[in-house]
Amino acid sequence: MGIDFLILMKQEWAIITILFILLFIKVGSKNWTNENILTLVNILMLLNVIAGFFGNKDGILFNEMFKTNHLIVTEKNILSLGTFIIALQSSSWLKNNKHILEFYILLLSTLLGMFFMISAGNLLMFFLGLELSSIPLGALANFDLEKRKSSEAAFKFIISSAFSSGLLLFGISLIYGTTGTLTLSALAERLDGSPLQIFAFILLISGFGFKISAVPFHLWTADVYEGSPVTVTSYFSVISKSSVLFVFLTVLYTVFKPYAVTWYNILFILSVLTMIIGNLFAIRQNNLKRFLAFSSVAQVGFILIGITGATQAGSASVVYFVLIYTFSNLGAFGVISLVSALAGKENIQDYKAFYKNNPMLSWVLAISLFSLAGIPPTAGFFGKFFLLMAGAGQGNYLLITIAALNMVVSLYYYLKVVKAIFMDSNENPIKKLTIPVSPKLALFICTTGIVLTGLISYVYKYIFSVSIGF
Amino acid sequence: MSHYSYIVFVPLLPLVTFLILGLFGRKYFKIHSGSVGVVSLLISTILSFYTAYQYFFIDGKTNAVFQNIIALKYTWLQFSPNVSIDMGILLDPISVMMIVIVSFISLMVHIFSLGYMKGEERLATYYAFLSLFTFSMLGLVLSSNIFQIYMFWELVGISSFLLIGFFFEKPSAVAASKKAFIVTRFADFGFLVGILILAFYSGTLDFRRLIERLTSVQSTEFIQITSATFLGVSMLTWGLILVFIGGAGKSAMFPLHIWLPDAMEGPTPVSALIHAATMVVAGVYLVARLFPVFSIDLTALQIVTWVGSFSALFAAVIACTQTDIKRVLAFSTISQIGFMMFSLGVSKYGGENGLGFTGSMFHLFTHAFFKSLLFLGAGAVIHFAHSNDIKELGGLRKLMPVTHISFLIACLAIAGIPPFSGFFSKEDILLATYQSNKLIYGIAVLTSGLTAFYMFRLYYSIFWNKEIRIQETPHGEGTFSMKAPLIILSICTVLAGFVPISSWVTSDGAPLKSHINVGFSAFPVLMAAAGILLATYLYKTQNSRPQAIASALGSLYRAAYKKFYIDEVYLFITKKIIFNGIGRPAAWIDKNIVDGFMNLLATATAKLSAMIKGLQSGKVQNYALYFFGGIIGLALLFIYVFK
Amino acid sequence: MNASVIIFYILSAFILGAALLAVTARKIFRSAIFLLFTLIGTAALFFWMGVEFVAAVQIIIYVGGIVVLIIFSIFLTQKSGDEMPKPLRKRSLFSILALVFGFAFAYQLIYEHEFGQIVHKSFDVKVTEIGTQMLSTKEYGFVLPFEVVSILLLASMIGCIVIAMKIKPTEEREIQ
Amino acid sequence: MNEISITHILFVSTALFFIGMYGLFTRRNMITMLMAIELILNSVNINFVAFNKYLYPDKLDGVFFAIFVITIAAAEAALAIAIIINLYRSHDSIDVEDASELKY
Repeated sequence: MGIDFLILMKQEWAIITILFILLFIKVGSKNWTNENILTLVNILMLLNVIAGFFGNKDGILFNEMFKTNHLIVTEKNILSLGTFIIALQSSSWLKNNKHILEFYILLLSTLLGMFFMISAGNLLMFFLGLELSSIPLGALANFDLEKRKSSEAAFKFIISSAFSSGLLLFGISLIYGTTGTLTLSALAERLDGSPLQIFAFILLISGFGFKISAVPFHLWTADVYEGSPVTVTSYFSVISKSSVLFVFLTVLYTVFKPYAVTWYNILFILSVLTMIIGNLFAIRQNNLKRFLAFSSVAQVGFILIGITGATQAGSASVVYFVLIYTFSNLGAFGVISLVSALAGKENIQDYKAFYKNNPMLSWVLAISLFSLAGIPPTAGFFGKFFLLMAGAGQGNYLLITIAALNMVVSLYYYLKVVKAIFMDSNENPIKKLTIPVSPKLALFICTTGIVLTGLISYVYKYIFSVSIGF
Repeated sequence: MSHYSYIVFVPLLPLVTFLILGLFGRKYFKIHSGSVGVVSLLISTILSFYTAYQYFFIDGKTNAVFQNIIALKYTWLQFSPNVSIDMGILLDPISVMMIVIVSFISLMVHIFSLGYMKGEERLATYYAFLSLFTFSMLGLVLSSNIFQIYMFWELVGISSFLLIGFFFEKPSAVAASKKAFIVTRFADFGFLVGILILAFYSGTLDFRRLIERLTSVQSTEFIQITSATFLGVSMLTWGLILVFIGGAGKSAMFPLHIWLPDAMEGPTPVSALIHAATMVVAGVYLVARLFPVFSIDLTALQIVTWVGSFSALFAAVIACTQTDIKRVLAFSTISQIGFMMFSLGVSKYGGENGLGFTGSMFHLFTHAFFKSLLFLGAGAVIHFAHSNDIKELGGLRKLMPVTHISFLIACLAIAGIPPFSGFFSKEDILLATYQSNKLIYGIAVLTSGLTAFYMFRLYYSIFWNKEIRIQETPHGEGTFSMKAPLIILSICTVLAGFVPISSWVTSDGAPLKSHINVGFSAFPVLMAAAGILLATYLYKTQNSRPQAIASALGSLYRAAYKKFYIDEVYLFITKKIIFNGIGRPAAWIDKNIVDGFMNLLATATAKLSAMIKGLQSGKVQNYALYFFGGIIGLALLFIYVFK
Repeated sequence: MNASVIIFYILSAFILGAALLAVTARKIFRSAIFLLFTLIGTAALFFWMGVEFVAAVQIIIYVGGIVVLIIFSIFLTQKSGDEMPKPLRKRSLFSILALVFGFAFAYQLIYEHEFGQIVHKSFDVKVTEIGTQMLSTKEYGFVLPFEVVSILLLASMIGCIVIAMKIKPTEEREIQ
Repeated sequence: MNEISITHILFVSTALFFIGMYGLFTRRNMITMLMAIELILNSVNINFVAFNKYLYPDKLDGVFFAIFVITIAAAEAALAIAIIINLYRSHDSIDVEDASELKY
C-alpha cells in the first residue's frame, strides 16, 4: 500500500479527480459558461493523457482485485487518448447544451469503469467495471433528449445490455459454482472442461460478444449507433468496444488458456459471421452513422482473427490495430459529427460533391475511410496486415481467405462514399463549414495518427514488447 | 555495398516531387509543375542508368555470375522475433533492368505530357500523381522484401486509380478507375493470402532467405510446405498460385483482364505509362522475382503457362475486332504480357534451360519501348484529330509525318520483323517454347501472326485508307515536347533488340549465349509478314486499290477479277470467320460472361444483403431472441459436436 | 422429510408460480404485484439459506426500491385497469420453443455436473463481518468494488436526473 | 439441516431465469420487460448464494457478489425507467413495437 497505491492507480485517480472537479463546478458556482467548461475539460483530459505516459509500474492491489502492468497502462492510454479526441470533437454539438457538465461526468465515469474492467483481477471487479462502463452509456445515448430516435436507441441499448449482463452473470455464477473462485489467476488452474463449464464459458463469451458487437450478438449496434448523438456513437464504436476487446484478449490468453482449442473455434465462427454479416449490411446503408456501425462490426471480425493468433504477436497486433482503428474511426466520425452538427445531414447522398466546398474535411474523411479499408500507406493497412499475419500463424487459411475476400467487399463500400464525396455531382452540395478550433485539432490528431502510426516503427515495437501471449 | 546507397534517390526523387507538387503545386507551380516533374525524373533516370552501368559493367559480377546486392537494408517493423519487415533495396539483373525501363519510360511520358496536357487546369495534380506512380513503381521493383513489394503493389494500385480517374468529370472515367481498383484488389487478396502462406512456412519475408529456404529440398521449411496440403494440393503450390493470381490481376491476365480496356479512359500518356511498360508488367516481374521457387513447382508453372498463352491468343483475337485505337492497343498489351507469362511458364531454372526466363525479360524490355511508343503515337493522333475511332480516321501520314514513321516502326517491332527489337525478344520466347511445348509454340506463332494483322490494320486505318478532313489546328502535329519522345523512343525501338540482355538477365545470373537461328526464325517472320500483307490488302486503301490494280494490269481483267474473287475469299475468311465466328463471340464472352460474372458478384452481394435485412428488424425482442439462439447454437456445437 | 425441506419446496413453488404470473398477467398492475411476490419469495429463500443480510438487502432494495419505482412509473405511463396488448403469437411461439429447449439443455448440464461434496460447515453470515469485509483493504476485503459501485450509483443518478427531468414548458414550445 | 441437493436449488434459479427470459422476449410493455430483467438478476443471486453456502463456505465471495448484483440491478432499473419515461414523452406509448423506427 502507501505510495504504490497512488502510483499504480494513477490513471484511475486522474479520472476521479476530474470527475470531482466537474462535480464541484456543478454544485458550486453558476458562473461557468459552456465555453469555459469545454476548455477546462479539454485541458484536464489532455493532462490526463500526458500523465498516462509517466511513472508506469507493474503491480497488484487489493488482493488481486486490481492489477496493472505496462500493457494495461498502454491500453488505458489508448482509451484516454480516444476519449480526449472525442471530447475535442464534441464541442460543436455541446456548445449550447444545458447539461454539458453531466455529459462529461457520465462520459468519464464510463471511462473509469473501463479502466477498472481492464485492470480487473477478479470476476466481480470485471463485472462491476463492465456495468459502470455501460449503464451510464445508456444515459448518454439518450442525450439528444427531445429526439425520438435518441430515446429509442437508449432504450434498445439499456434493455439489450441488461439482457446480456443477465446472461453473463448466469455464466459467471456457473463458473463460480464449478470452480469456487472469482479470482482470475486462481480460476485458470481450476478449469476442468466439464460441459457445464463450457456452457458458462460460452455465456461469458456472449457477454463479450455483445459489447464488441460480434455477430450474432451485434443486432443492437446499428440501431443504437444511428439513434445516438454522433459523439456518443463514436464513443460506443471506438472506446467502449476497444476496452472490452482488451479485456477479452487478456482473459482468453491468460485465464482460459486451457480452453484454447474451444475458443479458437468459437472465435473462428464468430469472426467469419461477423465479417460477412457486417459487410453485407454495410453495403446497403445510406445513413453514414449506420454505415460506420456496420463497417465497425466488420472490423471486429478482423480483430477476432488477430486474437485467434494466440501469440505475443497476436496480442500486439490487436492492440496496435485498436490504436489505428481509434484514429481512423474517430477521424471519420469527427467529420460526420461536424457535418451533422453544423449542417444537419447524415446521409451518403448529402455528401455528394462534398469536396467542392469542404476540401479539407473531404480529405480527412477519405483518409480515414482508406485507413479503415486497409489501403496503404495509411496505418490501417499495416494494422490489418498484422492481424492477418498473426491469424495466419495458426495455419487456418480458410479464415485468412475469407478475411481477404471480405477486405475486397469492404473496399467496395468505402469507395462508394469516397466516390460520392469527390466524384459525384450535386446541385446543392453542403455549404462551406466553418470549423471551430477544437474539432480541427481533433481531426489533425486523427490524420496525423493515421499517417504516422504505420510509418513510425517504434509504436509497434513498443506494443510488442509489452504484449502477452502463449 | 555501400557505394550503391545513392540508389535510394531513384525512387525518392519522384516521391519528393509528389509531395512538393501535391502540397504546393497549385499555388506556386501552376505552370511550371511539368518542368519540376521532368527535371527531377531526369536526375532519377540518369541515376538509374548509372546504376545499370555500374552493375552490369563494373562490379555486379562475381565469378561471371551476377550477384544479388542488398544496397540498403533497414529493419523497420519487427513483427515477432523471427519475422521482420524490412525496407530495403535489392539489386539484381531484373531489378536493375526494371528501374532503367521504368524511369526512362516515365521520363518520356513526363515530357510528352508537357505538350499533351497543356492548358489543363489541374496540371500540378496531374504531375503529382505521375510522380507518385513512378515512385511506387520504382519502389516495387527495388523491394527486397515480399511485404515491401506488397505495399508498393497497393500503392501502384492507388496511384493508377488516381490517374485513370483523373478526368473525374467523366462518369466513364470514374467507373473505369473504380473497376480497375476493385478488380486488381480482388486479385491482391490472392497475393496477400499467398504471401501469408509463403511467409508462414518459410518463416521470413525477405526475398533472399525465402527463396533460399523454399528451394533447398532438404530444408525443414521446404519439407513442411510441400507436405502440408489443402484439397490435395501442397501449400507451396497454393502459395504460388495465389501469388500468381495477384500478378495476373495487375498484369491483366484472363479472366482478370477486364479492367484494362476500360482503364483507357485515363489521359493517353497515362495509358502509355501504366498500361505499356510499368504497372501491367508488375505481375510478370513478380513471377520473375520468385522464379526460383516457381521453377521447382511444376503445377504452378503449368498454370502460369496456360493462363499466359490463353490470354495471349484470346486478347489478340479480340483486338482484331476493336475500332477504338486505345482499346486495340490495350488488348495487344494483354496479348504481349501473355507472351511474357507463358515464356516464364515454359522456362526452367538455370543455364540453357533458362532461355524462357531470359526471353520473357527481354520481351518485357523491348515491349516497354515499342508499346509506349504506340501509345504516345496514339495520343498524338487523338490530340491532333480529336477522335479515337479508326472509322473516323485515315490518311494522316502526310499531316503527321513524325508520328507516322514512329508508329510504323513500332508496328514493325511488335509484329516481330527483323531487325526491329520485337523480333529478337520474340525469337527467344518462341525458341524456348518450341523446345518445351509444341502446342504452346503453335499458339504463340498463330498469335504473332494475328498481332501483325491487327497492328497493321490499325496502322493503315489511321495513316492510310480514306482521306479525312482535319481542321487545321494551330499546334500542328504537336509541340516539340510531344515529338521528341516519339523520336527518342523510335530510336530505342530500333536499337533495343541489340542490347545483349541475354548475357545480363538470366534466371541464375550466369550469362547466356544468344544465337539467332535463321532457319528457325523464318517461319514466325513469314507468319507475321502474311499478317501484314493481309492487313495491307484489306485496309491500306478504301476502294481504290482493286481498281488501280485493274487499270495497271490493263487487259488482265480476269486476273483482276480473280483478285477480286480472292479478295472476297479473304473478306469471307476475315469478316465472317475471324470477326463474326471467333472475334465477336470472344469479345462477347469477354464483355458478357467475364465482365458479367464480376457484375454478378456485385449484384449477388447486394441481393444477399437485401435478403437478410429482416435480421435487423428494429425490434429489440427479436434481437434478444437471436442473441439467445446464438448462445444455444454455440453451446450445442461445442458441447456435443466438437467435444 | 423434515420441515426445512418442505418449506423449501413450498417456497420454490411460490417463487416460480408468482414469477410465471408476473410475466403472463395481462394487467400491468397485477404483474407488478406478482413480481413483488417473487422478490419476497426469493428473500424468504435467502432467509431459509441462512443469509439474513442478503435477504434484508433484497427486501430493502428490491421491494422497497425497485418495485416502488416500477409502480410509480406505471402510474406515470399507464392508465390503470387497461389490459396490456397480447404478445405477438409468432414470437411467443418461438420464445417458448427456444426457452423450453434452452431450459432443458441448461438444466441437464447442471444436473449432470458433479458439484463438489456439499460442505456441512456452519455458514454464519454476521452483519458485522460483512460490514468489516466490505470496507477492508486486506485479504477478503471488498472496498474497491464498493467504491466502484458507489461511483456507478452516482453516475446513474445523474443520468436519471438529466434524462427524466421534465423540460421546462417554455423550451418545450420552442421545440414544437 | 437439510437434505436438499444443490441441483434442486439450481432448478429453481434456472427456471426463474428462463421465466424471466420469456417475459423479456414476449412482453410488449417496456416496464414489464424491465420486470422480467429483475427476475433474471434475481435468479442469478440465488445461484451465487447457494453456491457460496453449500459448496464454498470458506469465503463470502458469492454473498458479496449477490449484494453487488442487487445494487447494480437497482441502478440499471432506475436508469431504464428514466429512459422509458423520456421515451414515453416522445412516443406517447411504451409499447416496444412502437419503438422500432431504427431498422434495416
